[in-house]
Amino acid sequence: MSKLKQTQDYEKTASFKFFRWISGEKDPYIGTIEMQEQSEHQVEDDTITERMWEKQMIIDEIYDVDHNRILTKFHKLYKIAAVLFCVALTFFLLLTVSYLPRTGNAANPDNNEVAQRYIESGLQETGAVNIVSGMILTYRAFDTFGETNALFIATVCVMILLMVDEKTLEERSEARLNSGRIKDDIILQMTAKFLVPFILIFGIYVILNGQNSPGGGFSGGAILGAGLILYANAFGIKPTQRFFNEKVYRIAKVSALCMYGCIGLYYYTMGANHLADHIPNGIPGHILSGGIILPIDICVGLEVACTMYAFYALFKRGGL
Amino acid sequence: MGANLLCNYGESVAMLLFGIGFGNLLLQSNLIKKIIGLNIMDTAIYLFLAEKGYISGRVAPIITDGVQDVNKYINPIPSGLVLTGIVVSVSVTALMLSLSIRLYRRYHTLNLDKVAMILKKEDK
Amino acid sequence: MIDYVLPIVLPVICGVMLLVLGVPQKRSNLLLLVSVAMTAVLGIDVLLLTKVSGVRLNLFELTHNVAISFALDRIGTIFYVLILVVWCLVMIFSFEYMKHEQNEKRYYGFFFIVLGVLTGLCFAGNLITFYAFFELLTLTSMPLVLHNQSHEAVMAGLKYLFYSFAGAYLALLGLYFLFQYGNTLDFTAGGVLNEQMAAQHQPLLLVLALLMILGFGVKAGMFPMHAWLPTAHPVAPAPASAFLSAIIVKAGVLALIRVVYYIFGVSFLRGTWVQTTWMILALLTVFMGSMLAYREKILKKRLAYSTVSQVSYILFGLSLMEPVAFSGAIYHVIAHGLIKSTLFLCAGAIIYQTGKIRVEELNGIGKQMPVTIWCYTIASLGLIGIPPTSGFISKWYLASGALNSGNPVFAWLGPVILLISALLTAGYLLPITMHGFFPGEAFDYKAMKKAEPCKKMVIPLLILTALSVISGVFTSPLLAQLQMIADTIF
Amino acid sequence: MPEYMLFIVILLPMLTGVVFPILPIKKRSYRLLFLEILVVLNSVFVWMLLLNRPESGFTLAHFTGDLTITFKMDGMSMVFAGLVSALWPLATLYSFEYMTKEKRENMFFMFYTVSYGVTLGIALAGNLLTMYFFYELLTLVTVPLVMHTMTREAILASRKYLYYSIGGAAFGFIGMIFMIIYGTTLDFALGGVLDLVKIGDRTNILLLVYVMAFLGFGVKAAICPFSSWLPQAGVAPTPVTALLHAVAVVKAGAFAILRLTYYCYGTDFLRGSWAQYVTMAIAMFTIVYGCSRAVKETHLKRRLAYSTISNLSYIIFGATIMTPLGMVGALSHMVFHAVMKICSFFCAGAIMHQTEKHYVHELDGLGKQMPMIFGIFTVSSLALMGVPGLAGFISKWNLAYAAIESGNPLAFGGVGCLLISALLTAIYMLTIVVRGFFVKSKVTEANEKQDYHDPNWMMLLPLGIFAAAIVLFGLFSTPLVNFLTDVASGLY
Amino acid sequence: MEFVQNFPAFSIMLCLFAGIVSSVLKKNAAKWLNTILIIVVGAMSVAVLYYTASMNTVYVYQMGRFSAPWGNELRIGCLEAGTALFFCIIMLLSLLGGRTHLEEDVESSRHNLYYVLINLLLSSLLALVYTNDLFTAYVFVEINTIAACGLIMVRQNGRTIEAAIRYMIMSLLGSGMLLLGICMLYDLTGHLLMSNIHEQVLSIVAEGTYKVPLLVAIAIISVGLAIKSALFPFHAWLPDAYGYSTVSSAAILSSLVSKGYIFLLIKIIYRVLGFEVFHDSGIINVFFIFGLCGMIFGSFSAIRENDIKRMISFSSVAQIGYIYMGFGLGTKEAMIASIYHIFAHAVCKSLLFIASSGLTDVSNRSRHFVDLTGAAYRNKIAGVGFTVGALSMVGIPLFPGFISKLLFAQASILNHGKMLPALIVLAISTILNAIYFLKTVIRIYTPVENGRNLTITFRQQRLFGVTLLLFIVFSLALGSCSQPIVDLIRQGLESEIISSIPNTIHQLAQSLMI
Repeated sequence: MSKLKQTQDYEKTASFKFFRWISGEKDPYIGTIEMQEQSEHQVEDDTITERMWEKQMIIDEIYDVDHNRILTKFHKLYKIAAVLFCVALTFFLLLTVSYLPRTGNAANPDNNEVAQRYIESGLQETGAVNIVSGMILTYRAFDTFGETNALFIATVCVMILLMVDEKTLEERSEARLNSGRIKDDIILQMTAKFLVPFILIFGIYVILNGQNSPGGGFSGGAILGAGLILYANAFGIKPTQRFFNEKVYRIAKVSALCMYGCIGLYYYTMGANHLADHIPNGIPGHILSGGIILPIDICVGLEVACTMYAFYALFKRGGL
Repeated sequence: MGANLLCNYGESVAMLLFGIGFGNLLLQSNLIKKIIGLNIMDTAIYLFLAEKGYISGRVAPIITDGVQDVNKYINPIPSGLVLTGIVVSVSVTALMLSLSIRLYRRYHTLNLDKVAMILKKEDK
Repeated sequence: MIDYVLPIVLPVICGVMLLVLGVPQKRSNLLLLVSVAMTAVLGIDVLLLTKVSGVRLNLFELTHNVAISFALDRIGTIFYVLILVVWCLVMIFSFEYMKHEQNEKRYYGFFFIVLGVLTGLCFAGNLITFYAFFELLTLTSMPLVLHNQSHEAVMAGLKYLFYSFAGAYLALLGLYFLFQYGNTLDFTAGGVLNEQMAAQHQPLLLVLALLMILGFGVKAGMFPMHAWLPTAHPVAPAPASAFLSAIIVKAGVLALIRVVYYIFGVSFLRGTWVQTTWMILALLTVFMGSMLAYREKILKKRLAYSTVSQVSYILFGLSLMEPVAFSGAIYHVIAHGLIKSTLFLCAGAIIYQTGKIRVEELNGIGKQMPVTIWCYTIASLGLIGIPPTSGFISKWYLASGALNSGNPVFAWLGPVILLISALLTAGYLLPITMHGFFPGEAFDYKAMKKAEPCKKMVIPLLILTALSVISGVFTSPLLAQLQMIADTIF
Repeated sequence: MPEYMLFIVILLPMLTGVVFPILPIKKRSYRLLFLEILVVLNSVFVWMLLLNRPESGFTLAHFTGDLTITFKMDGMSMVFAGLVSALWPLATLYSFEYMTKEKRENMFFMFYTVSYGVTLGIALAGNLLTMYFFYELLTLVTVPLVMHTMTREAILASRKYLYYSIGGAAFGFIGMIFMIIYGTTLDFALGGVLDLVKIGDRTNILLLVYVMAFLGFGVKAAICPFSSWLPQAGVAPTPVTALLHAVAVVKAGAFAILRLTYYCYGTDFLRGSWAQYVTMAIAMFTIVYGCSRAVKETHLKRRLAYSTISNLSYIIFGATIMTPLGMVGALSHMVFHAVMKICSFFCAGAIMHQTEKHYVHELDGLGKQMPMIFGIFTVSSLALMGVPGLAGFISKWNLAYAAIESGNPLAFGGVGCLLISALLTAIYMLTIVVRGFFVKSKVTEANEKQDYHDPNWMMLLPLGIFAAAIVLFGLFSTPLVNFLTDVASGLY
Repeated sequence: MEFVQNFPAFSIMLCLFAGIVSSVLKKNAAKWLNTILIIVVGAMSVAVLYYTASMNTVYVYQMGRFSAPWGNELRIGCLEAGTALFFCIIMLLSLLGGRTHLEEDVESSRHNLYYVLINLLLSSLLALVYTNDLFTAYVFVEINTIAACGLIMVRQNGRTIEAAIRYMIMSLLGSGMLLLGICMLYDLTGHLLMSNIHEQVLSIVAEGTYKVPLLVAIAIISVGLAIKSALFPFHAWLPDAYGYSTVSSAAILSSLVSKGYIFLLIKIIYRVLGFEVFHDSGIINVFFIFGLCGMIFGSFSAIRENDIKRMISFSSVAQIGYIYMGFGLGTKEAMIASIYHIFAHAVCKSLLFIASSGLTDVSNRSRHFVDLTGAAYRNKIAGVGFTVGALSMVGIPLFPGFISKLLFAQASILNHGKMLPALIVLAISTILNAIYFLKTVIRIYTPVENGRNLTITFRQQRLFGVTLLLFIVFSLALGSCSQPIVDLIRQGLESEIISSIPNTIHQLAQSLMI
């Protein structure tokens, strides 16, 4: 058959190979192991370049924000998931509501001995006519101290964020004056002159009557703060700083909080160790009554007022 | 669904509000709107608490003419909780607002997605 | 102890000495040294051979029940004598021949070592010892193959190495199992298989038997793995290739004898499909080898192919498992040993003198070197099987053995193929003689000059030729020996 | 010997290693002398321990619960500790010469000596937790050795080594946890400590976990899917490759598998289960895989590393036979392969050290110039092939004997794998030998003939000792094998 | 009533006082005040710990004259005391370690405010640990959140502002849900004190009324706290927040703040709902799955990161996944493992943050791996610290990470259903940890030729070095002698589970009424 075929393609045929093997000319060895020199071991470099390239690809994909298909897709997905989550949440909450005890039903589990005791013996135990403030300032005084601190720490954070040092502060106020955006608004000033005293007095009243009537430290403090803010709005910062500058602010705040803390600590320890605390409850209904409630209310009022005003001042011009 | 969905319409509304606020907080890309959503959420919870505290036909827990009868006053505890909650949310809101002021000063936008993109560009 | 160990160790020591020591650079001194060592070795061997007793010697244990033990029986003796004869003659021949090869020292050294290993092979008393020497044989004979370090020589050497090792490991597999299923591994006529084990695992054992036959068959150039032989033998220096295809191939034969007749036992194998397969393979090889040789143009390679076919004669004889055929096979071992070494040495002489390797160049060679070609002719006649040479006797016995083996097919198929192959043998050997002596008109006699090789080369040739004839004429003592062996194993 | 010596021999090398860099001695030779003396001293201690070994264990510390760090010397500990302590001083001696051409040898010797202690810790561990502890530690102390040259390739290799080992250990960890829960105790006891009552019907889970742990520990023993770290780790200096990645580390993996199989789960529980078949199949495949990769590989050390892969799986194959004989086979191959492979690696190292040649096709004709090295290399490669009369034959014999004796059909196939790999071993080892001795070197013909020569005694002495050991073990292995048989039958 | 028992209340109040006072102090004064405060509080916690552990008691401390269920209460056991002590130590070390960076990152006029934040944070953590009242817990959670936000944005660049906003948004979502859940619980039970709620919950479950609301309440509370402690799907805010804030903030945030929430969650699980109730609700499966996902996902994103700090932050995600997986396994052993892991992770993570800061210092402030090459040679102690932390994260024996891995695995085996996934994920995440941490270790120990970067020796940074040493010693101690700690945790949990507080409280109440 080799006649018919060309030699080279005859050499390709299986029969030829078989014959070579039979006649022992086929060498399984030549060229298969390392009789011809082989190239050096290069796989490392390839993998390295490979990996580098991939990493570059990844980085590009991530940081190519302008037309990044994946990012946009992710945003869509995120939105859909969020909507679904919200809907599901609402649904479950409504479901829950439908299983909750009826509103306004006196037999609900939350109208239990606790509320009963607050109402029935609250007056004797705290001397507060306003059961709520009695509750939050004596029964659950620790929570209230905590929330006062929350307020405090919030102001601290705001100060960290917005407080600017004196020099820039001056410049800013100068700039604002020259720009003349604040012109003396006569109406505002008159009303303020007329209103502010009443507001302050009312705030003080609310604070002092916290144990007898609706209100208390927080609401009263808010009113005081509102008064201060109104004044500052009307007459600008400078006049305000005459009686309420950073120094005063610090002193008032810190002293108020410290006093609150001291009272609280004293109260807790005494109570915890079953020792009699020598704070008279007074006659319910009088100003000087309610044991620790009154002083705490005052502290809280100061604190809240300072905070309110501080928020305003910081937001407005980054300094008191 | 249980029986009380309609009797507790107050709570239901509260929950709807909560959902709305939650959604705002999640979905709005504008920071201020997020904060508003946050406030809606908190308010919803106060509403819920208030509803929980209410007992039909009773008055606020301030002892008038010395009557200390359980059946006269509503449950004082939720009111106290609401008070606390309000204060906390005030502080948080203030913090968020100041943060957004700083963010705006830094990037001149309140849109968080834009901010994220700007940051990524900075990285690159 | 001494009479077993010394013949093995002494040549090895000589060889190692030759390899390691910085022996004289001058060639004559080297030859002197070698010849002295050779005579010493031969003397001692012969001396010990006379007084060797068939007792078994357990030298030491490699590990549990794996002993190195020696025992020399008749068949071993026959092989041993053959080896000694051929070895020393080939050595003498190569004194002259190796002039035009470098690195003689290594050549002689390994030649000695190979002798030692072969001795161990013949003395081996159990299969493990035998296997050990078998592997050593492969390792130590490889340097002879790749002696001239040309690329194809190295290739051929490696090929030889790996084929042999593949075979050896096939055998080793069987060895592992036999260690488990046999009573012992000592060679005992009639087999060592443990009866009920054998009964249980008969199929497994048969497969193993086939594997071992194939494995050891590699050395004997049996069909599936014969391919190393035509590659390895031609590239070696002529004396080396003579020794390779005369003796070292026979190591495989010895191995097969040991395995089949002394480990498995005839009674276990006879009539099984293993035997049939083996026969088929053997016959196939016979036919194929001669065909290949017939179409081969290079002389040494042609001789190598003929080795393939001739050794398979022996294997066929063995595979019949029948006394007459057995003695025929052993006889053919001797005959082929002598004849094939003669032929290769002739080829070597031709190459050495004229440098011609291809057959068609050899016109009128008989005029140039008549003695050599006469030896060649006689040897070829022997290989073809013309009386009165030894080849005739062996083939006769083989054929008759085949005929009176009860086997329906091979009883006639065997002889027929042997006949055809004999014709082919004539076809590929005799043309050299014819063209050598009768070059025809084209041949110009003036250019021709005498190129008879020197004594050192001619004498071994003559001796070998004479031996092959003699062994064909005076057959009775040898046949008696073979008869005795056959009685023990059948 | 008192029990605390068990801990001393572990601590001493660690301290030595830590002290070595801050040693006040300036002169190199003195420093090395100091190091060598301490290492030899430690080995002497170990051998004293072997000769009269403390019966009871030594508890060092308590982890949570009843998990303790305990050292005990039982049969396997004796084998491994003896092996390691015999090889280490020689390897150290060798590395003195080798490191003359490397930088930062203080760090090298520090970690090298520390890992001696850690390996002994693995050997002498009395319970699974201790072994796991030292197992992890071994990874950590050997990583700096792998990345010693600080080339990028070395760093990549060490990373890979690290990931593989830690990951493997993580899976071994699972096995340990199961022993804590389902075993009566964590201490090693021949025949296993499983509490069959606790297991109840969860046998399959337990087998699955066994396979996981097998694979996990097998990572260090370079079984097939997880073997690619070993050839890469060959970038380390040769003493490291030879001693750690041919003996200590990889053998630690095999050792751990043996412990897990014979001393924790127990062969009675595993034998005949699907887990045995799976593991054995993995081992068999690795045997063939490693060899065939070695045939393809042309870098000398990497080729040896591949051959290590396949030889380690011999050991594991012996372990998966799960009969006492199988353990004998595994242990004997552990010992013998250690000697053979460290010998061949040191030869390769010597060649690289003398000639800067790394690839097989550069070795043509070097055998003439450094006959000693190549002669010893020939011995070791013949032994690796399993030529009778050399050590390799014995261990293979034991393995095959055990496999056939177990009557497990898959094990029969395993014997076949052994032989295939033996053939391939012949191919890839003898090629080197033939090249060294019989092939004419093209280089030397082409340009002027550099004269290389055998290295000095510091390298030759260990090599000679190893070669002698190979031959000796090959010829007279009976006492050792008897000892191993006793170990496997729980006499120690 | 021994005097010791007052210490928890004292410590909380002290922290608040210190915070208030520091707002008007100068920088250094505030610093020293803070340091002293932390030490004092730690000493107090030691005393309390000794007391409770030796007496093996759990006692209730009523804040004020009115006992439960009318007034606030603290509830102190050895676990709480131990946790408080631990928090103090970590906080002190983190502050010391990060002090130099604080000088640079925060402008000096705000330092005292920073310490205000720190003090209040500590107080809120203590309150979270000690309190026995859900609503107090909520208030202090808010303080905690605000303080954490402050810690993030105190270093004022755009990054941190943005991170703070993200953090605030997520955690406000969380606290909103928490508050809602608390309100619902109150509505169902009529109590705010944990022990009373527990009683009521048990009775509710017994009666079978209010199944759905109870379940939803549990779900909302858990999800809220999970969001705040950055469980896997809600971790988007974490890497920026931790990665870009100043070092000590990062350390404190990662090791304390999130842990405070988790601790609160544990309290709720054990004392408000009762372990069985929690276990029966399907929440634990959710925790389990999210925990596993977190373990894997966190590690993967850490591998992809090439900024060292962000990498460490992502690994926090993974570690928190471990903790939640422990919850999800729902056995007591798993819970112990989780608590132990809280400790272990806290130590190692803060160690890692501080060490990495040391490394970046010597790589001219670049946090990319490429520049970190060889940093361990330029700043040795930092390199060693980082290595120790990394090894512990990978879970090498002798380090705390190993012990927690061990505990987790042991616990997971006892839970037949979740055993295999837990174990396999444990193993895989070990590998992943190994990949990114040890890669970094190798990187920092790879010598680099050009010596352009400055080198810092131990002398130039005594404080830093000593802190790192302390950290290392601490973590080694935690890892090597973990037995007492585990015993402590178990004792604490046991006493929590079997303690019959309500009766005692009622007796107290009776005694007070009369």
